[in-house]
Amino acid sequence: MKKLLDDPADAVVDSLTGFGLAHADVVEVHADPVHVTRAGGPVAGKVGLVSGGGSGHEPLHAGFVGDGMLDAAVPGAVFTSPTPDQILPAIQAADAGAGVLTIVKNYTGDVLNFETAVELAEAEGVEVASVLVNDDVAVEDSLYTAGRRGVAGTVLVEKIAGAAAVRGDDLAGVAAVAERVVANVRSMGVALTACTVPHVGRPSFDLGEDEVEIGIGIHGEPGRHRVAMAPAAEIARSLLDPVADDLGLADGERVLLLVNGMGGTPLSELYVVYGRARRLLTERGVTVSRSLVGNYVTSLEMQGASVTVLRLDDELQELWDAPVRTAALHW
Amino acid sequence: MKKLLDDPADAVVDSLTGFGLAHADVVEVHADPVHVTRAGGPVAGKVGLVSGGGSGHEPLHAGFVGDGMLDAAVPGAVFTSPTPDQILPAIQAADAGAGVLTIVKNYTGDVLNFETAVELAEAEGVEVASVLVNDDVAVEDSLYTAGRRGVAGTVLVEKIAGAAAVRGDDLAGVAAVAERVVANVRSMGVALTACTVPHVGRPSFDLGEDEVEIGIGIHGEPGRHRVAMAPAAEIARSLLDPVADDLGLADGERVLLLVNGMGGTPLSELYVVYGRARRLLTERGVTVSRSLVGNYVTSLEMQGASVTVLRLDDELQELWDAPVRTAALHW
Amino acid sequence: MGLDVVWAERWVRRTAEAVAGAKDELTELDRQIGDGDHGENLHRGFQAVIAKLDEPDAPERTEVGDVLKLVATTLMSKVGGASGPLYGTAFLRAAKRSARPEVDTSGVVVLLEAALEGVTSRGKATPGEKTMVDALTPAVEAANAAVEAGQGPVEALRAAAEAADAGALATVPMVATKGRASYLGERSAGHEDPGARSTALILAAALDAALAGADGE
Amino acid sequence: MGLDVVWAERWVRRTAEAVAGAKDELTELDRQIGDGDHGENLHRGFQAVIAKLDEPDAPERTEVGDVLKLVATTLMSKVGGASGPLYGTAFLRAAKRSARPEVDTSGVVVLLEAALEGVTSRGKATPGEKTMVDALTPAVEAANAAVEAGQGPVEALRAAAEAADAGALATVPMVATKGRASYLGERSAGHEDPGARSTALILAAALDAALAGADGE
Ligand SMILES: Nc1ncnc2c1ncn2[C@@H]1O[C@H](COP(=O)(O)OP(=O)(O)O)[C@@H](O)[C@H]1O
Ligand SMILES: Nc1ncnc2c1ncn2[C@@H]1O[C@H](COP(=O)(O)OP(=O)(O)O)[C@@H](O)[C@H]1O
Ligand SMILES: [Mg+2]
Ligand SMILES: [Mg+2]
Ligand SMILES: [Mg+2]
Ligand SMILES: [Mg+2]
Repeated sequence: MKKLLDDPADAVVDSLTGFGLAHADVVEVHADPVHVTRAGGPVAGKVGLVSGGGSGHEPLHAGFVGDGMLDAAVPGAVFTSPTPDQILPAIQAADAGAGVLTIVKNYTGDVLNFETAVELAEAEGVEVASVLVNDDVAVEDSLYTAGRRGVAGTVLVEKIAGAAAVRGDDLAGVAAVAERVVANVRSMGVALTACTVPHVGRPSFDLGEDEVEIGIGIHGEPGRHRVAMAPAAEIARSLLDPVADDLGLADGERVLLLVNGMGGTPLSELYVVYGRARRLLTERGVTVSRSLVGNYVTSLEMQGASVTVLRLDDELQELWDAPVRTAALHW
Repeated sequence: MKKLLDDPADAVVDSLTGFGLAHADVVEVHADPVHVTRAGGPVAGKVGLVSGGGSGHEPLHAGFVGDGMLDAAVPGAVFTSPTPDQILPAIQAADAGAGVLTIVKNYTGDVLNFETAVELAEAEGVEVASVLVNDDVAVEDSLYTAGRRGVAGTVLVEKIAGAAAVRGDDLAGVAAVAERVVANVRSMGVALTACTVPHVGRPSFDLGEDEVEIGIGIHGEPGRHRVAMAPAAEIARSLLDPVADDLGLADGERVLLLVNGMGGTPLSELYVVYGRARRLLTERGVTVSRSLVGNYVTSLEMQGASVTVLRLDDELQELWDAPVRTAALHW
Repeated sequence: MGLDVVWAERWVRRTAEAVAGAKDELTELDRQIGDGDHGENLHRGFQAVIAKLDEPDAPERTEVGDVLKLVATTLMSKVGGASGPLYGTAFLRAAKRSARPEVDTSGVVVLLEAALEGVTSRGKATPGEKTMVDALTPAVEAANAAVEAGQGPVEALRAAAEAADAGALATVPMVATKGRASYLGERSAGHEDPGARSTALILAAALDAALAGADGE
Repeated sequence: MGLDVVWAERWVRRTAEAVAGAKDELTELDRQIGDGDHGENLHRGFQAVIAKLDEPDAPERTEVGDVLKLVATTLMSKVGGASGPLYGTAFLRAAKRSARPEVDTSGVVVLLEAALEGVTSRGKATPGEKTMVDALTPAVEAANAAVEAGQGPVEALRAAAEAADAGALATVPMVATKGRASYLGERSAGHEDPGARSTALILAAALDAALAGADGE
């Protein structure tokens, strides 16, 4: 394992320290317990937005703290949910009296730790609503699993709910917008290589020289099935088709297409996948009216990508277009 | 080799096609000969800016085409300079009558091909000035080499010269600003892994499991020397010290610090290096007043990073802060 | 001999040692069907517990529940992941039901039952879903049987520890339907569940601590 | 037998074949001390040259220079990298000095001298800097010597090709001070320069083409 780190045990804190210094105009990084808040504190009257989860998915979530998106983020250890004692102060810091929406990716650990923190926050008098992101169609039968996982669609939920909060929606309204994004977003990913958790020191799973893992999660956990390496057009199809089918996309619909890198794949390859996925949508009569291509919800240095489609309507598109000023999304 | 590509021979064009579709509001991608221009064409009265070079460094250069930065970019084959027949139409497209500045990274291939194209453009009546970027201090003795290479500092030259052109500087003025950036910017990089050129199919050099290559270029070429893997703090020092020394940075000076990823390194590690490099600058009494952390000038999927320091004054900082609207830099 | 505060503290320290020793094994199990952090998660948690235990000016702990509550709150605030709140709640419920200086045979059953109830109330897993519940459920049953057979608290712990170990082993062929391993579907079969294994370790440490006490150690 | 347009076209086709066959070897050399694209660059260029040569409605080529000019402009516009403009300029200058139906012995020297001059005027390299100049310079000298010894054009080409091959081999111990390999400093020693090797290939193809013509092939 070769990584640009000092003590692997300090990887998360060292990285956050650098992040805080580089983006002092946008965020404030707190050390004990670890959490990140928007520079300047909560906006009076605005619903606060908090998200969090295991580290290793950078820029998620801390990179999305700032005007128009999150008010606070809570990074856990690598691939490990943060703890309630971290989440609670983040919720409190995000509260400006209008209540707080927590955006939680659907993993047992995240759900349980956020649940506990929300109970504590409510006991302290903060009004809290929660939305669970579960966009990963690789998890087929939620009856026999912990339910679909939250993956790259999370960034779309955070952006659009953030814009709704800025628009002045109340807590129920922001939560409703977030739920509408969740209902209309689906993702699926592929891994070309595994990733290595710093303090583990060896890859999180074993993948042959000519294999890829389809339906990969974002925690270095293996996916749905393993297939032989294939051209980008084929891989794009095996990601896009289940996503579009699950959404039930119909001729004439309009979507946002996100091709997300897992951290170790060059941008140039992501654009190849984007081009292929877009063509498949066009063939279905679906218009891609908004796009995002890059490393937004990653798995350390994993090579691979995911395809996310969000069904758009005028309101969601407008909220997507609304200004945002964070370390990782900025317009 | 596992890459998200179809025919490796089409990698550059396939990727540019996706890029053009994803960013149709900002760029136009031309197929024959391959070049990228700003959507909407040249701005009347503004000096045009053109850069280019081998592909494999995405988002450089096409990702920096747009308002406030480049008017056109010319991507060659992977790690291979573009040809004069590509560069010429890019220069012509960028010309709005006020002349064109070409920004060329100092590699024999780029220099020779741009030279030829500029001759042809001048023969067609376009006024052209050129600036050579050579920020890589890893190349120690330019007497015995082709001279220092152009690496990550290029993005700073393109941003700041772009802002000068928007401000309304004439060709000589824009060129002078660009030269001032070149004179005040230095970089040095490290590779943890080599990268694989798609049509070659094997890594561009061999690096042991516990070695890193210091002073790496951005073309998969080996660097200055090979050392044992070390903690981030040590690696940051071996990159920052030669950069700061070469710039002759003095106590009380103000700089922009760019920590650039080589493509395969997670953002979290770049922030660790950023934090370490920044501390070293602080110890020298140097203030970091602007920062950029991310994958801007890459080497395919190489793992590694480079540290770039630009000495700032009020004017350069103002030009850096000026609005920019490209696929990869946006504020 | 009773299971008192000294036993409880010794249990916690033995657990911390056992987890430190088995960290790589647990992580490897989690690497196979999860995300490879279970060993590190628990190790981080129990190191924090030991640090709390060793705090010089901590208030005197007089009841077994005092020790278990310290474990609970520390695991909840330091572990994260799924196992943090699950073990945290388990120890919290167990603490509430052991607010006395010493635990007798039926107290062992009450304690374990409370722990199981804590895990299932949070995690909603039932036996056979390939989780820590598959180690804890047989442990409760075995302890119960020991009580009914009129055995002492140490024997009840021994029965529980052995049953938990067997329960953990029995997770190998199971197909997970809760937790991260569930995403693997059929591919989760053939591997032991890391949480079930760590539960077995914790109960083995409880027995060790009791035996060490009985030996006058 | 003279070196005419048929020879020139045959030279170009043989070069394309030789480059295709040596693509991996050239790339491997460039991988050692450059960026691993020299084989691909030249292959792309000469494939484009062949496509141009084969264009059905191309104007008739009557002079050796016509063929060399086609090579020059195609390499310049298709190769990129350092070798594109360098070989492009070399062929362009050579074309200008061979604007006639047939090249005689001294014409071979003039052609090679012009090529060398083209490379050095653009690339500013002198012998010993570990570049294609180290293959081309001895080739010019050897051809010159053949002329002075009163030999024919094929012998001049043979001398040039052999000298270029020896010149390429002689780059192995050199420390590069031009081109990408110069960044390696001392570490560039011990590897043959890819551009010098490709120059030797091109001149060997020129000889082959002439011999094939002499055999009436
Ligand atoms: N719903 C659940 N109920 C009971 N135990 C569970 C549940 N989900 C997960 N677990 C247990 O948690 C263990 C994994 O813990 P850990 O690796 O620390 O957390 P994470 O899965 O968040 O990385 C699993 O092996 C399983 O025994
Ligand atoms: N200044 C120069 N003069 C002469 N030849 C040069 C010069 N620079 C490079 N070369 C030749 O070019 C070859 C490399 O060509 P190529 O790999 O195609 O281009 P690039 O270096 O741009 O990747 C070198 O092996 C060397 O022979
Ligand atoms: Mg985890
Ligand atoms: Mg090259
Ligand atoms: Mg785990
Ligand atoms: Mg090369």
